Amino acid sequence: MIGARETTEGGFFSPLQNIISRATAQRLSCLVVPGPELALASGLDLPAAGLALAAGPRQANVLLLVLPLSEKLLTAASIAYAQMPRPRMVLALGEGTFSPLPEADATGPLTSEGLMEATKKLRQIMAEGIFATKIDDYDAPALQTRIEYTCPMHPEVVSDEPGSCPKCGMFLVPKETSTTSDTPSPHDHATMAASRPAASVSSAEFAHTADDNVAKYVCPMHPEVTSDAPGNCPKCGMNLVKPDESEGHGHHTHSHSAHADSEKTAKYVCPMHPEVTSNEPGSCPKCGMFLEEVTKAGGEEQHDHSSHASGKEAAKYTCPMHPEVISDSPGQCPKCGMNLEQQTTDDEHDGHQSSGHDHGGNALLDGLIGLEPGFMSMIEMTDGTPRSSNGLQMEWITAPFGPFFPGLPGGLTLELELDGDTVVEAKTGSLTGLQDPLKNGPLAAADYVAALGVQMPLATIAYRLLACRAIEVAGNTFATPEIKAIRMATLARERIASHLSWLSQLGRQLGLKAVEREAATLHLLVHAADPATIQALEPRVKKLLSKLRRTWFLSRRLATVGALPASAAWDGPTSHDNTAAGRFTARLDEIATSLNEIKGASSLSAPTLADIGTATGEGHAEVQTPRGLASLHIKLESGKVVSATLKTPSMRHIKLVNPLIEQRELADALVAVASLDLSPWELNT
Amino acid sequence: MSAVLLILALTVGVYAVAVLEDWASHNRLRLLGPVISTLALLGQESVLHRKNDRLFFETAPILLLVGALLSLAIIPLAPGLIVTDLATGALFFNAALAYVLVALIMAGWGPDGAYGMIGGWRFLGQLIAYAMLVVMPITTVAMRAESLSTITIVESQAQLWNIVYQPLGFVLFAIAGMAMAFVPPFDLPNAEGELAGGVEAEYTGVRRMVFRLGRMVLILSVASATTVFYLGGWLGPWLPDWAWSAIKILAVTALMLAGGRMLPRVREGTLLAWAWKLGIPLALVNIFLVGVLVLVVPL
Amino acid sequence: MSMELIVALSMAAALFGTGVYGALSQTNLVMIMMGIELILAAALINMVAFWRYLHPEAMEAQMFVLIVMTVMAVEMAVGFGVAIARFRSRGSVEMEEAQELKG
Amino acid sequence: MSLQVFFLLAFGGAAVWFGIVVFLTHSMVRSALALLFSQTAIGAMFLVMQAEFLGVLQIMMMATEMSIMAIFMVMFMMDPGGLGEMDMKHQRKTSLAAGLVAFFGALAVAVFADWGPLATDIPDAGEQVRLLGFELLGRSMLIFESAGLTILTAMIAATALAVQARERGAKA
Repeated sequence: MIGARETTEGGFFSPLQNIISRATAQRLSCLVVPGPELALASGLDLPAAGLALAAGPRQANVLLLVLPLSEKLLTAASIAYAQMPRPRMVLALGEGTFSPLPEADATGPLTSEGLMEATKKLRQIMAEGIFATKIDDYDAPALQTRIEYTCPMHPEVVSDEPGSCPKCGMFLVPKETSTTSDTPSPHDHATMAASRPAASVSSAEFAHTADDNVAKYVCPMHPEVTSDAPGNCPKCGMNLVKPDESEGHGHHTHSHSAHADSEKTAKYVCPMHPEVTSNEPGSCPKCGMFLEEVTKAGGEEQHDHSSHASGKEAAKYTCPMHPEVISDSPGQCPKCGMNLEQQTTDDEHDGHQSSGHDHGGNALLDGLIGLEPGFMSMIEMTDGTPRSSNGLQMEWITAPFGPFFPGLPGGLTLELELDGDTVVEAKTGSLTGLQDPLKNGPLAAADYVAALGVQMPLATIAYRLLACRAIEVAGNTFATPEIKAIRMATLARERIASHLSWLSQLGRQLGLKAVEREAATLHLLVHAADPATIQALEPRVKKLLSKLRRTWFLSRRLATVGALPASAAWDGPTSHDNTAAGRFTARLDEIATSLNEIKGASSLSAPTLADIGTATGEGHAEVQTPRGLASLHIKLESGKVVSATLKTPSMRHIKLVNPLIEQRELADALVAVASLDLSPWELNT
Repeated sequence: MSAVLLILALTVGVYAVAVLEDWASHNRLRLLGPVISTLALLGQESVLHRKNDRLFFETAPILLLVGALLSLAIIPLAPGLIVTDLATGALFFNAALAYVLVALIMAGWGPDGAYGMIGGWRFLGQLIAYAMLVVMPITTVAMRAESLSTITIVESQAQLWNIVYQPLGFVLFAIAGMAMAFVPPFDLPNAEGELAGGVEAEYTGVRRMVFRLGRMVLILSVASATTVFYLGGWLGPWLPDWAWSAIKILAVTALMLAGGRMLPRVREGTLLAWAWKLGIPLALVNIFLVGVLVLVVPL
Repeated sequence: MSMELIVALSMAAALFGTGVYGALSQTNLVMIMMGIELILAAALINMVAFWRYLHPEAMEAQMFVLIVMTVMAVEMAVGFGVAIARFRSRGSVEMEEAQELKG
Repeated sequence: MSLQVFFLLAFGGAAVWFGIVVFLTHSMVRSALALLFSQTAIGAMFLVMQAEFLGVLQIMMMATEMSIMAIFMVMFMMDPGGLGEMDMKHQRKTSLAAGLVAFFGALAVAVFADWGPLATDIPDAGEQVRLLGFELLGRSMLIFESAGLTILTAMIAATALAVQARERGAKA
């Protein structure tokens, strides 16, 4: 067994280990890839096989693969597998490869019997021993990590080496990133350079310049720290910078270069004793305060204390209450008697050498003087960062919800930017999705129908029907009314199954365990049943529906969530009430009406294409799938599909995610996303 | 002797709660379930998240367990069958369970995962909602008993159980107690569908077992407290004292666990709104009513 | 010999010293509040110790402890209120950046 | 050395140690929780000194109070998992000196003052609760009520301070 735990040969505990092995075999909990709804759609009865659904990889010991899977999903699955605690196993059902994952412990066909057999085998393997003397380590390309250093406050600062953040001086924190990450961070280049405060001087450059001048190395954060040799600042650990050299580095247009510029003409003054000036940084002999650097530009705002030290010619004094009162000398306002305040005529406020970094024109900071050098300003740190709706910047987290998140469709990635418990922004995507069946050239019409059906495992019948209709229109052949009736009834059955699966998912999300179970069971019974069976099941389905309608607090819980704007492109199940509650009741209603639609049908079967011969032409068709209106435009050439344009409801609906969940509480946001019933299979990857 | 009995009672009680919890979430009564689950967790690897606050991560499950166990110390199963009869018992119950919050915050913070952290902080919000509703009904119970000692509180109900004497307090306390033990629908910190396990998300193996154990003890403790404060503790005809205690405690546990699965999880904002706009005024009314009753109808 | 009392009082003294150091050395408003909490806690120990070892019959001492606990809670509430207001308007609760409050 | 002295030393030592940790650790959450455990140890000292009600009350109140402190720390400092290594101290020498002076001053008083004989006769816990109740609702009722009123005022004032400006109608 690949994922076994390590043990020593025939240890003292081996009888206990046997018992533990057998117990573990009784407690299989699985993480379904891509998601439980696909297992349901494939007719896998997990509870019957004794498999519990795990909340996340950490709680799973079986990775159940419903094949075939897209490459991206497999990559995500390999990460999930690595997170699973040992003993862990892979169970692959269906056909397809799953290369980054280890060899499957059990395989089988994608049927309930296949699952039963495979689970039995898993249990046997588990019971025989979850302990092995030699275990293999699992490795996958997605797990290769590279250590990066990033600033906890400024995530855009990324560096390959430890050091300090050039923006705030905090120590960079090691962070692991995947080497396979296909989206290199857009700010990589810029920040890499920036994160190495002028100190990224190569040793060659050192050799070249070292003897030119009396080299002084200064800490970019603590101007008072100077040294004759390169090294780290004793206060903050940053690399010391050679002031002159930093000029050469084009990237550091922020504080450092300004700093270096001023170095030449710099004077250092004590903020308390203007008469103390020095050409070098240091502390005041009178009071011990750090000398502050004064330049022409910066001197002016050091009003009360150091304004006399340098250029005050442009200074004006004005009354804070009466801006029209302007004077050349300090004094009182003739109107209100308040002390006049100095007005700087210079816009470049780079006078705060003490704090050593650029303020980006933060007016709040100007006027704060006497900050200790090296003091890390919170105002600066929070300046420019996004503001929360409540005005407080709590820890912002970006958390992935998906691709295998309980309560959301598997394969759908939802990356939420969270501000406390509030969603600020969402990024959605799909790890599985539309592939053009025609990418290898034209397909025979019947093959196209089959291919489209396979691509949409969550709504096979609807999309088969869509393809059939479009091709029939193109071929100018039409199905007989009987076939049409069967098709509609079959679509109705799929709608019931799809909505039941959605209900099960909603039950899982909201913690309604009974609903989750019952809806899943009914789905399994309905999804491939004949009309008579469905007729027999009708009371049970109706009972679930009325129970759901009566569940106290459920519709109230949903009513406040997911209100769509009137203009929204929503064409899924809907009622007069355009909230999650409305969509919920609409789905319940659709189940009830669909049950009636099936009543008249003689038999149900997946739509097959009428014979169109070698027709040529164009056809357009629309089908109301369980998730909304799908349309297909198709071009036929002598009986073969040469091009097709498919529009699925999820493509439109996914655009609603962001407006629905912004500034909502996390719990509400997830319910809102679930209420849209997105199918990742219908999305472009 | 009584020490042995108490440990035995605790073991049986926790086991029963575990069976009941399994029943509530899987709808199957598996008597051997907890044993098998425990063994399976023993065999599981205890994964340590790579970037963690290890001190918090390791301490949290233990703190949860210790807090819950301490709160059980003041629960009398029968006269004389109590760990310690503190003069401040009812207050001590609250003090010990306040550390559940600390444990959950530590558990959420420790592993440096988003789900856990949100879960931990959420429980702080939940505490703001339930804390007053736990303390204020206990106040009225103590008012009637004229004592904070749990033994005296049970004895004060000899003639009439508090559930009849102050039904409003009972309802408030039971709901707040469920929120305190974070059973559904108040399972905000470890919600499966919302946070993929929340504070429990990163725990595996033995640590997870301790965490689950702490949770079971916590549920048992809240159920026992409900019994002691409102259902007359060991009082009852025919059966021996301890049997009445056991029956009542398990019945309360079963009701709490079963009630939860009928309802969708409450969202935090709603919970706070209910607690402060409805719960606390009601609790104040309850204090006033019971105050009048105690003076007028000395029962 | 009043060993118990001296031990309790010296523990309180150590906490008091720690609190004073913290309240003076920290730049963050919340951390300063932590220092003040420690100072008040030291006062609490003293009060309980005096009650227990010198005047156990005087329940006013215990009542006084309750009042100090109230003060601690009030201090927290008001402190956080101020902190939130400052954070909203200035984006910082650092004392270094609150110099406009200087007279 | 009596048992009481031993436990006072043990819990007192823990309280002081955690109190120091508050200002040593770099993680905000650790700071707040260290303060919590310091306060808990103080509660335990109360229990050792047979003030049961106060001890339990202290232990209960501080758990909540300090957890709230932790969340505020995270809110204001955006603590990145305690890895920030931020330096948040100033006037180190002065503060250290002040702290030491305070400590030795208080210590000197504690050691050299003449405390007289220690009381041995303590009302038991139940009696204490009863007496405290009579004290609070009898002679000291006014003080007690004003404490309650103070805390109510503080709650309202803090909320008013914390409510956003636009809700007060003045969006500056």
